[in-house]
Amino acid sequence: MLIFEQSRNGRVNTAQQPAGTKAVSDIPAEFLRNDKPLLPEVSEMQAVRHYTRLSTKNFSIDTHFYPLGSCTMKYNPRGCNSLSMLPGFLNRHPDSPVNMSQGFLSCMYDLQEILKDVTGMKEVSLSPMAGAQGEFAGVAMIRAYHDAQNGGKGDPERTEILVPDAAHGTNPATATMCNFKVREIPTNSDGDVDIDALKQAVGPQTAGIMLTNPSTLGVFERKIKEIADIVHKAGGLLYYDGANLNAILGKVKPGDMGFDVIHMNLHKTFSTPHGGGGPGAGPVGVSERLIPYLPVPMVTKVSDEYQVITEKDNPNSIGRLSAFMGNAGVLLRAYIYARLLGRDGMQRVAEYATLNANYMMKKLEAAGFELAFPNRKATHEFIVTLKKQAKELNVNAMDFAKRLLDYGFHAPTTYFPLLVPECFLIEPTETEAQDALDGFIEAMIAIQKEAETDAEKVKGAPYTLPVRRLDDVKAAKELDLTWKQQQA
Amino acid sequence: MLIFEQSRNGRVNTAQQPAGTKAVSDIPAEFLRNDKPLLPEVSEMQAVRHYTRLSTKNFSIDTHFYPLGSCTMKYNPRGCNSLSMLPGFLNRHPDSPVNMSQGFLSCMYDLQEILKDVTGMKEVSLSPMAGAQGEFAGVAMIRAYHDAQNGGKGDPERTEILVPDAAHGTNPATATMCNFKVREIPTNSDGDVDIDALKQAVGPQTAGIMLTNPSTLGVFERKIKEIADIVHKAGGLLYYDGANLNAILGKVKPGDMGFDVIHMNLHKTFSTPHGGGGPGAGPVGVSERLIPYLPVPMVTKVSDEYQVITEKDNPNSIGRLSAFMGNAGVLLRAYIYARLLGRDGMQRVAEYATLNANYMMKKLEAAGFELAFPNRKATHEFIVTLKKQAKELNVNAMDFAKRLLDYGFHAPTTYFPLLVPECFLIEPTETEAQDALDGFIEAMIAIQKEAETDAEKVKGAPYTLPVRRLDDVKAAKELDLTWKQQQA
Amino acid sequence: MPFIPHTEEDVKSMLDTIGVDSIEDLFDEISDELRAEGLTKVPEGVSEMELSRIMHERAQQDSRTLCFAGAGAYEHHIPAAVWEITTRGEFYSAYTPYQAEASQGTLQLLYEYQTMMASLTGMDISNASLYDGASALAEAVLMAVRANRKSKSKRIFMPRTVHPAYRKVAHNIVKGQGITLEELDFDMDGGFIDPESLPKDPGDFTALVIPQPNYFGVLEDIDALTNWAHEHKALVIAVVNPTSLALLKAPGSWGDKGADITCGEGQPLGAPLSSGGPYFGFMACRQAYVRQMPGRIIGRTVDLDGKQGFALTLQAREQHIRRSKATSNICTNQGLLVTAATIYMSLVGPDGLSKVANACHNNTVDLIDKLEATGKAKRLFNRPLFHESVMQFELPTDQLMDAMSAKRILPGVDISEDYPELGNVMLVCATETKTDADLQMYADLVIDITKNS
Amino acid sequence: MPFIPHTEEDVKSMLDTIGVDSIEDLFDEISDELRAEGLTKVPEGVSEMELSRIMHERAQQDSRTLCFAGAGAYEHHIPAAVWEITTRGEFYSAYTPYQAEASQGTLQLLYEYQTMMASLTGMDISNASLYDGASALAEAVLMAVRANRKSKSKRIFMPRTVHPAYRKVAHNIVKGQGITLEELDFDMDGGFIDPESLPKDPGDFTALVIPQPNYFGVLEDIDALTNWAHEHKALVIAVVNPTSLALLKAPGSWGDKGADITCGEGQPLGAPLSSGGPYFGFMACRQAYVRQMPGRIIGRTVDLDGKQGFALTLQAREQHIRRSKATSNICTNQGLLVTAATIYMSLVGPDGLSKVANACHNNTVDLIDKLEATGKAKRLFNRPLFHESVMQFELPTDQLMDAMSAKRILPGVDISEDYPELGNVMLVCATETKTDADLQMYADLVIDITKNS
Ligand SMILES: Cc1ncc(COP(=O)(O)O)c(C=O)c1O
Ligand SMILES: Cc1ncc(COP(=O)(O)O)c(C=O)c1O
Repeated sequence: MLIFEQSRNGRVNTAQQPAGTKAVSDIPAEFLRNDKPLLPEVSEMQAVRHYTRLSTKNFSIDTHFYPLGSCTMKYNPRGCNSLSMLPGFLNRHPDSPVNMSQGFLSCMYDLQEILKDVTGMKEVSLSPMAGAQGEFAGVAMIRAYHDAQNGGKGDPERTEILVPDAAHGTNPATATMCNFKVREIPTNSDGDVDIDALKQAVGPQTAGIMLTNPSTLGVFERKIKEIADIVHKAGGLLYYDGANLNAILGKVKPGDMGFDVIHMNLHKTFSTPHGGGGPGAGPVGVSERLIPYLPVPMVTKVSDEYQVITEKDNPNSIGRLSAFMGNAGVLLRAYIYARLLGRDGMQRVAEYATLNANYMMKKLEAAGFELAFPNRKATHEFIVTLKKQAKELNVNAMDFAKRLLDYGFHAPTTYFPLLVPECFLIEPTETEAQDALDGFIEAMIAIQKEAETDAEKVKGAPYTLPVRRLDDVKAAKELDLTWKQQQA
Repeated sequence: MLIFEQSRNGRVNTAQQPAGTKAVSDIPAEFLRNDKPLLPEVSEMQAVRHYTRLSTKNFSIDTHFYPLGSCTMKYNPRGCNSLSMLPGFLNRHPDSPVNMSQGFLSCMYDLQEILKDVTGMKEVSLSPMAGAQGEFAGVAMIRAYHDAQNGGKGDPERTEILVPDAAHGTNPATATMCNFKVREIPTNSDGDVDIDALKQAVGPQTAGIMLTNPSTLGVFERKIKEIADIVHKAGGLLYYDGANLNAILGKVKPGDMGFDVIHMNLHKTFSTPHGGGGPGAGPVGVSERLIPYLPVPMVTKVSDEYQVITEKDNPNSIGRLSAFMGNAGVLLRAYIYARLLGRDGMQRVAEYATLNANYMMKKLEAAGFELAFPNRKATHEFIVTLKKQAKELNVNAMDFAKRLLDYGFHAPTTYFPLLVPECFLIEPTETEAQDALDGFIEAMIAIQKEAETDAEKVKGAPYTLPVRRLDDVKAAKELDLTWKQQQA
Repeated sequence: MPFIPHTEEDVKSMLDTIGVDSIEDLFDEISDELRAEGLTKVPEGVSEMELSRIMHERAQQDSRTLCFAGAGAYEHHIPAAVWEITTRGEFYSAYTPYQAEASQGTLQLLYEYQTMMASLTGMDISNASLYDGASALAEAVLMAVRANRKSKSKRIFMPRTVHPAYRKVAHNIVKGQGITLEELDFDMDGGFIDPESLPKDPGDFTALVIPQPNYFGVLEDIDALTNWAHEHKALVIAVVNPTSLALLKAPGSWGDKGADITCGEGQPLGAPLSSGGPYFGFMACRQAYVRQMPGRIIGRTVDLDGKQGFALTLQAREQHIRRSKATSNICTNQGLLVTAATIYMSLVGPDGLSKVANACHNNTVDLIDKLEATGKAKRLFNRPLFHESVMQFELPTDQLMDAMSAKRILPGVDISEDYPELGNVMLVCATETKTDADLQMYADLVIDITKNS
Repeated sequence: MPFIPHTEEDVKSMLDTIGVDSIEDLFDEISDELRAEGLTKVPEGVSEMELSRIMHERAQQDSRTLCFAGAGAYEHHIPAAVWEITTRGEFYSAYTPYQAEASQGTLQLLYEYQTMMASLTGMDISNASLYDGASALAEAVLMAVRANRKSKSKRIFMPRTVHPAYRKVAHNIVKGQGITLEELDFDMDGGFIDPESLPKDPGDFTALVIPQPNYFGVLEDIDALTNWAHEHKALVIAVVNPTSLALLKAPGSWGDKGADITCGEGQPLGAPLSSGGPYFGFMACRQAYVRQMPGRIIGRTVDLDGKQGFALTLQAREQHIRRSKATSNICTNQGLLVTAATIYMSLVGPDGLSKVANACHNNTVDLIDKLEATGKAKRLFNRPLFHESVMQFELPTDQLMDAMSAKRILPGVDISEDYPELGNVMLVCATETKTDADLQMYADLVIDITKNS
């Protein structure tokens, strides 16, 4: 039942209204609204009950193993939530002067320092509000860099960004937003970038390349140094998409691989909650030459006082990308998480995420599942391809995914990266225990048996969730995007 | 799966341990433990996931209509929780001196004043930790009062407490704890106390009578003044069991009915949460003559400073019943609730609780259900008897109760009061909307149909819960009260 | 180990299964030269207890303030239920609802949110959130360029009464695509875009941005502005405060045809001030432009049994399908804030939101009166306003700010850097959270401070 | 209307259904003379927003303290997860699990709790909670009288080293039933019950209460005391601190046969100090006494399909079945606190609880050393202790208390009223939450205050 269907005209929840409010008298009628907006008229209990019950219709980390590849669905420590929601943090207005802000600013400053250390970059700006905005900032900096070449005359020929075919959709989409052309570079059969193709692709038109390493194929790009050389020699810059940083946290620093600019997804590697879709945070880090272009605001420390750096201080900055300082509350959570882990804990993240992935990979392989890259080590994730099942049993990756839900497991990422057919990108993360991994593997084996003996059962899944399989085609064709009163 | 079954030897959750702890060196070995207690060894995420999932196996007010008669399962405002858990309240040590306690003590003082007003009693002590402890305090005060009669020589003949047969089990159990004999008074067919029987029962042995009004039969005791006269004339005192205060909050004051002592269940009338069984709070209020006996501590105000009254100040007190000040956090929640309601809101509680109950009663009657007291108005609750169904269809109150769960409703109180056969004591409370009441009634009608056409279906319920009907007999016969390692 | 459940035995058995000797062996595809030396600036890990103490101390430093600042971030009462439910693990720790069947909670909530926002803005449809108000405006500009196919100029008229940070962000985001934001200046008496001042012959332009209320709190002449834009075949992008919409005309009703795209900052709907984020940007538009909309959109559909259910829809607009041709690069959005906003709107209802809007406005008007009564401050603009006002003080604003902030009072936002022509001014706001005593204290302090300076 | 969902139309239609004209008519069975005139001392209702401000101000008055008090209520770190999960609506707003099938969450949790407490105390079984430690001791005394059928005297030996409030509560609750609590005095050097001092020929008695650690923090000679009681056919009631049990010998292992009943205050397991409550009393005992146990007990059983499930069991002991013959009148207990405790114990685990116990103890020993080093204070008793100690100060304790509390430091609990013979003493405790700097500050202040007085 929708909340609107519980609404009754004239029901008011006085405990949540300011008392004794007079109607405004000084705004002329021409500016005023004269219909009642369609907000629910329910009691506090009805709202609480409705949204409490809705919440239970979700899978989540707090309730289920959620091995969604490339998304790093790991435990979000509850302490990060409660400490970031202390009243002093929640009530600080973004325009508070520095003398009312030292607590918050000190956390931001410390976080910048931590992220510099972890990434091996020279300077960090925290402001981008998600990975994709971090990418935007990064590519905008690449553009700003090229525009500043030749004594400020710029390098207008550099119109292309290279992107491996395994890249996340945000990479080409970002390049487009920054008005670059996108050229795809193929992947070889071992999951590495095809170096010959890269060599052919680079040239004076190359502004840069966007790479994830480990790539979204679940393998580490071994020729990264060579790639860096090729691109740098051609005058391009290297962008590191940090979505998979969890795999190498504290073990390998992107700065050491030759990257010029990097974004991090704090909602992945630094375990801020995914919140049913967001918010995230996508800080960017840069090498020396890109420092002037970093987005503002940033935080600096001047003789024991924390201060904010703005456009005034950094005139070459690509500027601000949010009204204030980005997703400050998310940054606080990441800072708290980083402090809880500490330097040793960070390295362990990479180690145990990798251990879990390789363990699952080996066990699934032993159970007869086909790996996309059987000759490679897994990083923090790996790919199983179900193309044999699709062909021979007519049970595809989507069917497996839906059936897994019945077994109490969230499905891995399906059909991404696009180049692997019937693909399952599986990322267990370091916070899952061996039992959970084993449970998932057993479910996969059980579904495989079902697929062999009763394919229809798998194709009809799920059966035990609040709804059965949904009709996406109808959703897109007969658009129903808002509830209408008369439907009641 | 039990939490122990997820435990692995040697797993430690370091984020929740004090760092760098040295083993103690100054306690001799003879005092030390040398086995490891059976606490789970799980990660923080495993614990969070386990208990989050367990929680979803409960019905609760926040998820379901829960018309448990005599329990007043109404909405527990979330604001009461968050404001009572402000750090200043949570961190106050119970032995803090008054100069570090004015905030907390002022709330307690104000709550005492509010409860005095609401009950019409002369003085209130907040300390009892639940209704039953309030009863204990009340009956102990009755004893103390009689013991003080005759110039301190006491009235040792007064050995009996009268209790209507509809009384809650805690009433007779309490009388016993205070070393009184319990004599039951029958109820007449209209649900009132049988006055003739009462007259015969009272005498010089009567210490007092314990009454709920409205009674647990869901009707208001109309002859309450006459009862008070009879008992008072016999030298006994009147105890008011305030479990049903919700029905008359702000409309009728127990003090005006002639009661000498009363307890309130703040977890009912004042909507503090039931918490899966507790905590509650059972403040007691008294008429003039019992003031000296009130349990300590209490809070008083001396020229703008709030102070604590202890045994020293009140030497005739029955003393303290808890180590500190009772369930302080529950008292805070009740105070917050009282402030949110205010004086008008309190009266509305009684009005709308009564409206809801009478509405349900009429509709169920119209649907063919038999009322226990068809000639009476409902108070905040009422009784349906399913004896016809039990006899004719072999479907009893328990079967209806279990089947209701499948329909998404918590069952009403069943088989209490004991004197009504196959009894459903239904208390909707004022916080439920008409739709919820209608939904429940429709479910009852549907189950009735099922009972008529497919009795086995009803008798086999529930079907949609985490477990089907449980074997209580086995539970009591083959006691399994703790998990044992080897069962793993 | 914090948050890692493995025992030594587990590790051993897992390594055996993999067939390697040590965890280090799993990294052997990474050349040695790339292996980090270790972390030096990351502090040693601490327990939750130790960190709790540190964070309490830091939070304490910024706390116990009385806030009269608005300027795009408003302190409203947030019912306790909002965040108690929003932070339930099932909302808090879920991801984007890719597996619709396992995400009906989030999906239904978002569908309800879309309905509420569409109605509040008077638009046909709403998306499921963007990052914040400023970036939402940038996306709205990009969307307008896609949607107004007839216009080729990529010129957007951008009043200077739009939040300065929004203008900057919009510029920073759209400039790469050859879009120009042309400023419209405001009337110095009214603090609004005087319709009379609009170019009579503006040439081809793609869209006009209209803020309501504008950055100064002043109400724009929305009907005239909207009609002007539509007469010139340009689209209208409304930038609005959602609280105000309980009181003010919805963009869908502006002028003769209504605005085409509405966007804004969702923060007032249940998000705490929180140093500026996370908030959420909202965006709503006419049905005709739905395929140009950036961000997630949820649709209602049916399952195999014909039962109602909800799913992400029109994904072909999005980066994970359309890649370099997507309507936006946005992926992660601000879902949790939308969860809070939806619960907030359900708890306050239409009546409550209207009361909040009225109370904020009345408080601000009272504050203006009290400040003017001091003789040390005056209201700058003479036009009707909503819940915020530019005040001119006798004292230099930096002096006022220093003296007030030393008393933990934030007297407003100093906007003289962005609008030097206005002189010594402060943007001041008193929401429904302020009492008469608070307002009086502010006024009294202004007298004191001015005297003692 | 706060928390009432009825619209005027609803009311009308409901009254129609009932067949009365007004809500007042529903009260017509109540005679007019009983109808209240109205409420006069109850304030007018306020909104959550207004009340929030009031409560914040009041809470603020008592906040930011540094606490060195114990004496039955201990400040421990509570992992954030504990109360975030405990206050989930499904735990928070459910009632006693009468409908087992609809309460498996609470019931399984309680079964797990019983297992943990039984193991921690070394007993066979545990109930699902009593009100608090003091009333649990009273119930233990009543239970001992029921359980020890051979003893007719109803005499209980109660050391004066038991918490004074516990002794008072036990007395107040059991005295009606003709039970006498006979005090045993303590050794002035050791602060413990010297086994040598026990009556050689005590006569018939029902039980001996043994606190460990005792109120002074001192460790009792549990083995000797236990054996002495058993030799005289009396039962042993242990009163213990649950944190200490991670370190100290479990009551089940005391002496040759172990204690018979164990009870105590559960607060250290995840309950905040919270002015003294809600906490919870725990009680565990040997299997043989299970039918004498007060309070709820959960058992594991199976459902119709043979699947494991949990239910209240042995209800025939309880008031709702047995009425005047019940083992206790308790009905509502402290379920939510047990929920918190169970989650707490799962989060810290056996290793964590042991670390907490060790850290508290070490901190207290450090504090004692630092205080003694000032020369202005000395430790009173010479026996081994656990995490708490009686300190004798040069200054009168009330002076110390005033001076320290003015600085928001609670230096301990002044116990001179309950133990006048000990002189100028304070019971002092430093849990794992205290840092070295905190301890040093305490010591430094003692020097300062003593000097300046
Ligand atoms: C490889 C990769 N790059 C970029 C992104 C985009 O990050 P965000 O969703 O935070 O915008 C993602 C997110 O899923 C990703 O997996
Ligand atoms: C009528 C009645 N009296 C007394 C009690 C006992 O109150 P408590 O459970 O708070 O001890 C109850 C509780 O259910 C009750 O319904």
